[in-house]
Amino acid sequence: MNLLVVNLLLALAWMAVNASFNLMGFIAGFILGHLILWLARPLFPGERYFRRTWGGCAYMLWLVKEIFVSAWAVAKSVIGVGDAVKPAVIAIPLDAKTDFEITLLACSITLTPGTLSMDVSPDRRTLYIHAMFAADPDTVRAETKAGMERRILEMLR
Amino acid sequence: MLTAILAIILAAAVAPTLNRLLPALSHWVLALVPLSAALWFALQVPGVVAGVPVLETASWAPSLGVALSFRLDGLSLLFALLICGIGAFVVIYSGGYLRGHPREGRFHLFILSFMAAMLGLVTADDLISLFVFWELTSITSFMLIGFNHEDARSRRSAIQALLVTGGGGMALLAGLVLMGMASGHWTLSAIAASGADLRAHVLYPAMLVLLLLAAFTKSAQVPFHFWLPNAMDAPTPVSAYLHSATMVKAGVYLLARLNPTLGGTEPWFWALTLAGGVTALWGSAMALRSTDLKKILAYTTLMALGVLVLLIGIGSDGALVAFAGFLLAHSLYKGALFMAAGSVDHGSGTRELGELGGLWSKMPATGLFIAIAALSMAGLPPLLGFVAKELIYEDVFRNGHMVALAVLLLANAAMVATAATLFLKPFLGAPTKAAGHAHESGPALLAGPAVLAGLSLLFGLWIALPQGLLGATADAVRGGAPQSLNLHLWHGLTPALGLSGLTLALGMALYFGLSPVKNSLAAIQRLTRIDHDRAWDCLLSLLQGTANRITSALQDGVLQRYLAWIFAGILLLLGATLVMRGGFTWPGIRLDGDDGLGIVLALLMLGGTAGAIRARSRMEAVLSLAITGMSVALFFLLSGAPDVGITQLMVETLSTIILVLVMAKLPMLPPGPDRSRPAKLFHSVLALGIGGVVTVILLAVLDQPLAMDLSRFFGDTSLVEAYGRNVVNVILVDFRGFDTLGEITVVACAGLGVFALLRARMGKGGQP
Amino acid sequence: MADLIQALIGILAVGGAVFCLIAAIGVVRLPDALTRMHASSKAGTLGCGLILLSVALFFPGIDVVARAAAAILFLLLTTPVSAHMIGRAIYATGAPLWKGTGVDELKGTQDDPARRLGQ
Amino acid sequence: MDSLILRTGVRLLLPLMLLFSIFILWRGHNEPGGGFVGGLICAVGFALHALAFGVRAMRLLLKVDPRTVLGAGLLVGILPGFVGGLLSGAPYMTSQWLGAVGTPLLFDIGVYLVVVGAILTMVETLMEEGED
Amino acid sequence: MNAWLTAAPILIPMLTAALCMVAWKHPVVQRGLSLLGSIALVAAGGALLSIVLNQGIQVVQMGAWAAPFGITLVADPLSALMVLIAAVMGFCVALHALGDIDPVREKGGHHAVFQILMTGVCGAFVTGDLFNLYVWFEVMLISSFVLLSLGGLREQIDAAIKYVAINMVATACLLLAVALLYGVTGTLNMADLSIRVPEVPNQPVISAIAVLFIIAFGMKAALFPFFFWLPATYHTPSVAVQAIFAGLLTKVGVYALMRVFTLIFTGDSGWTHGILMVMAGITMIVGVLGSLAARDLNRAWSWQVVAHIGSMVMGLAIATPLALAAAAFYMVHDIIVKTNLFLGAGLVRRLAGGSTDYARLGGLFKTAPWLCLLLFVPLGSLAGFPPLSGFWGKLLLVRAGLETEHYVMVGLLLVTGLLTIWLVGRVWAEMVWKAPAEPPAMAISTLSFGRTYLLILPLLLLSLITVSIGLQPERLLNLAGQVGHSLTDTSAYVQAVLGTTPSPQPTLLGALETEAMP
Amino acid sequence: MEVIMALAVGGMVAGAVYLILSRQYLRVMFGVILLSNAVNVAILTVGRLTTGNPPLIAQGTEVMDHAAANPLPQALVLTAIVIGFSLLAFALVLGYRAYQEMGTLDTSAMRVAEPEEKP
Amino acid sequence: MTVFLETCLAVSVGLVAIALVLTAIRVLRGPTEGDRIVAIDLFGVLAVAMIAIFAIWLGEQVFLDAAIALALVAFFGTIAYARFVEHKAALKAKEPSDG
Ligand code: NA
Ligand code: NA
Repeated sequence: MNLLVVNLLLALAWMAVNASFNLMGFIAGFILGHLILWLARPLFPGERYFRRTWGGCAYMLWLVKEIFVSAWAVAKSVIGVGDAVKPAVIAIPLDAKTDFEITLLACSITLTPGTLSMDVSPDRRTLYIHAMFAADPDTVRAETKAGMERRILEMLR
Repeated sequence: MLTAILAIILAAAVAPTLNRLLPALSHWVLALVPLSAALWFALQVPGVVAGVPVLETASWAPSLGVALSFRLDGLSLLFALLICGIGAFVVIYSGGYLRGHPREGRFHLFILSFMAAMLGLVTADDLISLFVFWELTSITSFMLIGFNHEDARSRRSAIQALLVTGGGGMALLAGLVLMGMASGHWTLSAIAASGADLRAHVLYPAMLVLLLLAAFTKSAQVPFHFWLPNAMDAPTPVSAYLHSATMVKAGVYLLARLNPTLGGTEPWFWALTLAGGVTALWGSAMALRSTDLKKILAYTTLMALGVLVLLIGIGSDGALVAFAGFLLAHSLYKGALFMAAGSVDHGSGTRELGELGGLWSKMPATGLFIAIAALSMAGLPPLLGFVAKELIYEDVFRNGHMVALAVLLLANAAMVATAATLFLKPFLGAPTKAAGHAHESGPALLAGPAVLAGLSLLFGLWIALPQGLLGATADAVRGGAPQSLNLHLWHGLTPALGLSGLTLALGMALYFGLSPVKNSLAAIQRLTRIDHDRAWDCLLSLLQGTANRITSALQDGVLQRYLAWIFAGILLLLGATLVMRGGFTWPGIRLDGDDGLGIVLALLMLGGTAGAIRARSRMEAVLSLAITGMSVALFFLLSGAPDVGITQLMVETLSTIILVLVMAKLPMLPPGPDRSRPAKLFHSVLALGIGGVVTVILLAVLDQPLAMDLSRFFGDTSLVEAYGRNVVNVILVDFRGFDTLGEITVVACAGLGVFALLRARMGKGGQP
Repeated sequence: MADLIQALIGILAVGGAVFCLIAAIGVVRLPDALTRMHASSKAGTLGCGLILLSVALFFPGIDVVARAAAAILFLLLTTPVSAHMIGRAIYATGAPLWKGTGVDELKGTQDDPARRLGQ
Repeated sequence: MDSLILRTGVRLLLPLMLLFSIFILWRGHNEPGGGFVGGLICAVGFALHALAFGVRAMRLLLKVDPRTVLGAGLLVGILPGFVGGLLSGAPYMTSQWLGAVGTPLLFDIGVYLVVVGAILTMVETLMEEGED
Repeated sequence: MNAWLTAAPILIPMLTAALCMVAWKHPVVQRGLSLLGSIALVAAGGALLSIVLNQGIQVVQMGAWAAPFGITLVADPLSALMVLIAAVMGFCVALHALGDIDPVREKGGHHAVFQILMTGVCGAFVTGDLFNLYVWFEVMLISSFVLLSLGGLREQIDAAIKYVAINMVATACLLLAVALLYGVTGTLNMADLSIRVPEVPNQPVISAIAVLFIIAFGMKAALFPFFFWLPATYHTPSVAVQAIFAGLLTKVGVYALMRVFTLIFTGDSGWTHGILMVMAGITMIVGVLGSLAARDLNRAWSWQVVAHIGSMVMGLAIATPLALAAAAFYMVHDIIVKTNLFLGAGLVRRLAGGSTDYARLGGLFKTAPWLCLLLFVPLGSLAGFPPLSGFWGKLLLVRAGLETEHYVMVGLLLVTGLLTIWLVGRVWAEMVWKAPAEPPAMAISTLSFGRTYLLILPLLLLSLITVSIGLQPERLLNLAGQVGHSLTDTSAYVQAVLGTTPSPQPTLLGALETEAMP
Repeated sequence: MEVIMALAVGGMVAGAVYLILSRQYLRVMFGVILLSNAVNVAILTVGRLTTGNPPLIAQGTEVMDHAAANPLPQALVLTAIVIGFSLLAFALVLGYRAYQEMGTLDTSAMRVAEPEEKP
Repeated sequence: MTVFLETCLAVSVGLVAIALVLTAIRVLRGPTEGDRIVAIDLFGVLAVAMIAIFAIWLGEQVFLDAAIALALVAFFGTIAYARFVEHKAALKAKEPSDG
């Protein structure tokens, strides 16, 4: 993570030389710094900073999109024009291992369409979710594992 | 005089120690103090008789106009002599009477204290000093009556006496203060000078009633007479001293003292003669009925007090001279009789007439003194009692108070019979078992009766000796210029002498026909059955019952009702104020654009409130309250109070957390309604009423202009002088930082308190 | 440009408010607590987030943006956590789910909160 | 309260909250905030930690007894008021400034500590009560 | 220096409390601190009173912010007198606590909380700011909550429930009253209020606010119908706490009433003082009847506290200089006597093995004659026996009442006095005279020598004060007279607070900082 | 706005009084919470209300805008809130202790300190 | 501030206010404790939204701090409620096994 510090320093330096201590200055400095570091990436072998940042950004964007989608779905079902509400409590076996992975997964599930994390089993192998449109629980299970969990694990590992 | 009082107090203070050091001698030593005081007072006689009162003043509470001022005129001097003189013998007597008693020292402490108080009372010129000494006599007599305090009856009698005389004391205080204020003077002598103004004062009746109440309770006049016989539970020296010679005469003294100021009016005359007459009759009748020596003496005391009051009420010159004479005569013979009766009790072990007889051979000295004193009481020559009685008859007859005369005749006849009873049967009657082991008492017990009986005889024979003082006394009571007096034991064949003869005959008839008389008396009493003791108990238990009922109705241990009282009080007071004072103004609704949101927030607050009321479970209530709380926070923010808003949110949450932590350990709310239907109605009325009243006041307040100078000052100086841009914070830490200091003290204390609640617990049963 | 940003701010605010309202309607209309939670967690978060975004755009200065971002971050972090807590609690109370609920793969297993709490 | 998700969440949140509380305390003199709100946020953070990880864990994290914090806070609140008096005989609580640091700020720190100490004392004893 | 002396009654106990809290693990240190702090407070109180008497009203502006803006502390004769008497009570009770308090309560923070209570009491006496008064009332309140429940005995907790519930309502009333008054005048400084209140256009609303103050302070002072919390609680906590509660807490409410209804609300006195009068009368009677109904010594004394609150408020309601002086005198007397009575009852309980049911006590004359002598003083003073302090108070009140033709009130006062005499006589007869029913469970001599003296010394001290006031009342009468005059003519007070506007004092650091700040 | 708030305060006070008159200690406490909220609103209201405009001195100016909200009542409310919270916290824990000692939270059944007199 | 923005803000305030009222209704009506907690949680979030709108509407960025603070502590409140409900459920679950 020390590359993040370097990146932030670069951003600060940019702001300093431009005397633009505002958001735009910071964003510009950060992006510029990041580009520079990316260009210099052979200097840092084995560093996962870039994959993480890019992955993180991608994940964030995806998540935001999913939030929109899910809010929209909720909106429709609230007004009564969406899919028929067919809730179910579904167990999802976990590949995620660390606290952070599991938590991130659980949070993401909650924020995305139709699903809500309810509990993690004490042995941390199963995540129980509540799904709103679960005419077929297996589909939900598969989609969650393939979509959400895969992305998180890709980003974090 | 102050010296004398202080000396006696000092003697009282050292009495317990002295008694421990010199158990056999202490009473003789202690008696020297009142004896010397009596001597000093005796030395004042010529001057006082010559019309020059002795004055003394010491500063006490000048800002209230209260001084320790004393004035010795004839009346005071006569009383002072009796107090110190009889007092000295009572001290000696009690030393003998209580020999070996574990609390003898304490007894002397009390009786000497009482003596000092009594002395102060009769010599005080300052109204407040008079009251102080008056109350002190009540307290010390409480201690003395309750001296045998393991005995429940003693305790009861002591409290009874305390209450009756204490009630009189309250009246006295009010009466004296009224008198002082009405006259503008705070000394008796000065007030006496403005007596005419007082008698015309609009508050005269009030003063009269109050002061008579004080005097009648103290002097046991009907209907306040009942405590006196009960007070005889006290040791005999106490009876001899307090209940014959001194304390009960304090009321008489007060009346005599006030005679020049308040006397001479119709109400005065009627009140005193009526009370005095009835008391005299009552006392006589009861004396005849009694069989306990001390009880008999107590009732004759009542009779004497009644006569004294009656004489003051009549108030003519002669009556007042008679008053002085009878006062002296009674004190001497009654003191002697009480002490001698104690001696009989001491020697024979009983005071019951039925168990006494034939003591003459065993207790000749006691018998002799009783005989002399009884003769004086019966009013036979050549004793002082005779002179006094003659004086009374003479004046009453001359003034034509025929009813009074009849009363006096009856009363005196009863005295004759009683006197006979006291002496004849116990000493000359057939010997009884008690007489078998009877023995004569020692010098300590006999000194008092001897001297007092002797004085009764001496003064009777040599009436010129006390004549000057008696005249001065009468002058003082009359309040006029001194009048010359010429008394004789034998004053010729007068109507008074005839009346005396009649009295004697009647008395003898009473004595010899005793049992029929007694029976008829009993019958009369049954007809007018007033058991005063029972009545007293009823009165007290009525009072106690009232106290219990009111208290348990108010303070019934139920928080809900306490709060209902409180809210009812709030509603009543505020509501009455709004109704009676008016002032409600409606500020007028000026709705603007932001008010829509205000209305929504207000609705949310009220919705939360309603939810909390309606809630079936605590969770429901808490969450409803959370709505109110957050809406309030939003309102704060909307009103431009970010600090307050944030704090409200924080506190709201923290309260929730603590609530939840606590609630997790508590049971669920019980099902069913929280209160009964009527309670619901009543509480709703209270709630809506208070809410309404608060709104009304708030609206009226909001309609007033508000001065903003404080806030403007804060706004102007916050940055420039206190270096902060957040004015609210600067107020909190600087302008009004002292408030915040108190506030954090509260917070700290609450933290400590919660800790203490949960951790500092004593075990069950009160011990750690 | 300024007007455009202002328009954007306005649209974001209204959009956020609309989602807020939808969340509220959902909470009122959906059949049981768990389904209502879907509405509140998703639409509520989105609505609030959008409004915070509009604030960030409205005020100049990095500190405001930072604070708005922090607020959004908190929101994204806390909403799922609290949803998880509430969901688990609801389930633990053993309150019956909506009658339309399909399978329940948690009920009666070793992991059933209601069962775990009883131990 | 064995919730993995909550614990992870709190682990992320607590430092942020503490930071935020100091921030609020520091700038309270010029913008909304101050010792009280700051202290509350700090206390809420620790209380949250206690809720997720248990009281003992919180106590380990805090390192000092909350009651000591309480007393110290009160003392810190009281003492700055004397500075003016000691220097020039001015009345109690007369503020003294040295640059941007003044006795009112010290006082505010006292407020902060008292709030933290008091609330944590309450939370700690209450939660331990439950564990018995 | 005088400025610091005026603030000292607050700062000394507060600092003591803070130090006690820091040293919360070391009871011995706390004891020392408590004693030292109490002594210092007495010294400060004495010095303050003498300065006030010699140099006039003392005023200090906290933080050097001029009067209506900052918080003003004012020591006028009444305040200074109350501070001194409170300090003396604090000292006596602290002393008693050293001998009496058990380790559990000590560990629970008794000394610290006690000092906080003293802070609140003294703060309420010297503050010249209405909201600040509220704050000190709260300080008093929370510390009394803690002290009341400290030890956690069942009856303590029960009592605390009632105390807390009622007093929280009282607190809200007070706060509302202060807020409303601010809402019409825009100020909180009491001297400033006395100028602005008469200028408010809508005077009836002032009356309503005044009545709200009667309610709020009436609850603190335990006036009818707001007194219920008092008899429900005062008999439950430790002896030291009972004593200080009985001595001081309600009197602060009376003080506040006296302050507010002489300085601020004098415009509609026919109505407001009439209400006070009626409440005072009923309070006296109900209080004394309650004391007669009680079988427990402590409960009887609690009711007596209520009864005599009525007497003081009667003085206030009459509101002549003499009546106010009477109220002040009576208050001083009552504080001493009530403290003493509860301390005495505590000792009796020790002797009698845990019971204070006076019908079951007895034989004190035999077991502890000296104690009886000591107890006689407060008992006699309570009953108003001359020449003890209570007598002078009663005399003053009677005079004040009769002068203003309040005959009914004087009658009630005297009836109350008589019934009190009954109570005292009864207690004396049962407790002192009656033969002991059972052998006393614990004689005082079983305590260590030092502890015995710690228990007796305060009793002796207080009795001596009572006797010396009784025998030499002039000094206190004079002082009470000054109080009466200063309360009826408040111009000196207002002048002292608002008259001179002190210029901000240049300070060493202040000179440095002017450039440094933005 | 002031009139609205005066009415709201009245309503809250009424509700508080009703709750305080309950026999259940916790309800009493709920009433106390409401009451202190009501009084706090009242304090701010009697200081007269503005919309927004907090009493802060903007950068670049030396004195507060005179149209800003009245700062003094705000400071008072802050103090009152904190004090109210402290009292409440204590009172709540006291309730817990009462339940522990007496096994009930029904105040009319709490008769330890003032036991029922035997008739 | 443009008229459009002002209108938007007014509309937003109105919508969020309605949302608050609706959510409050759910809090009050329940019926289960879970429903109430869900609703109060949303109420907190809506309050954050409202405060944020205030910030723009009243032009005071300081409100943002209030929003942050609320976001943080409202979360805590919800956790506490949830914990309480679980606790009660646990008590209930234990009872039968005891008896
Ligand atoms: Na602040
Ligand atoms: Na200052």
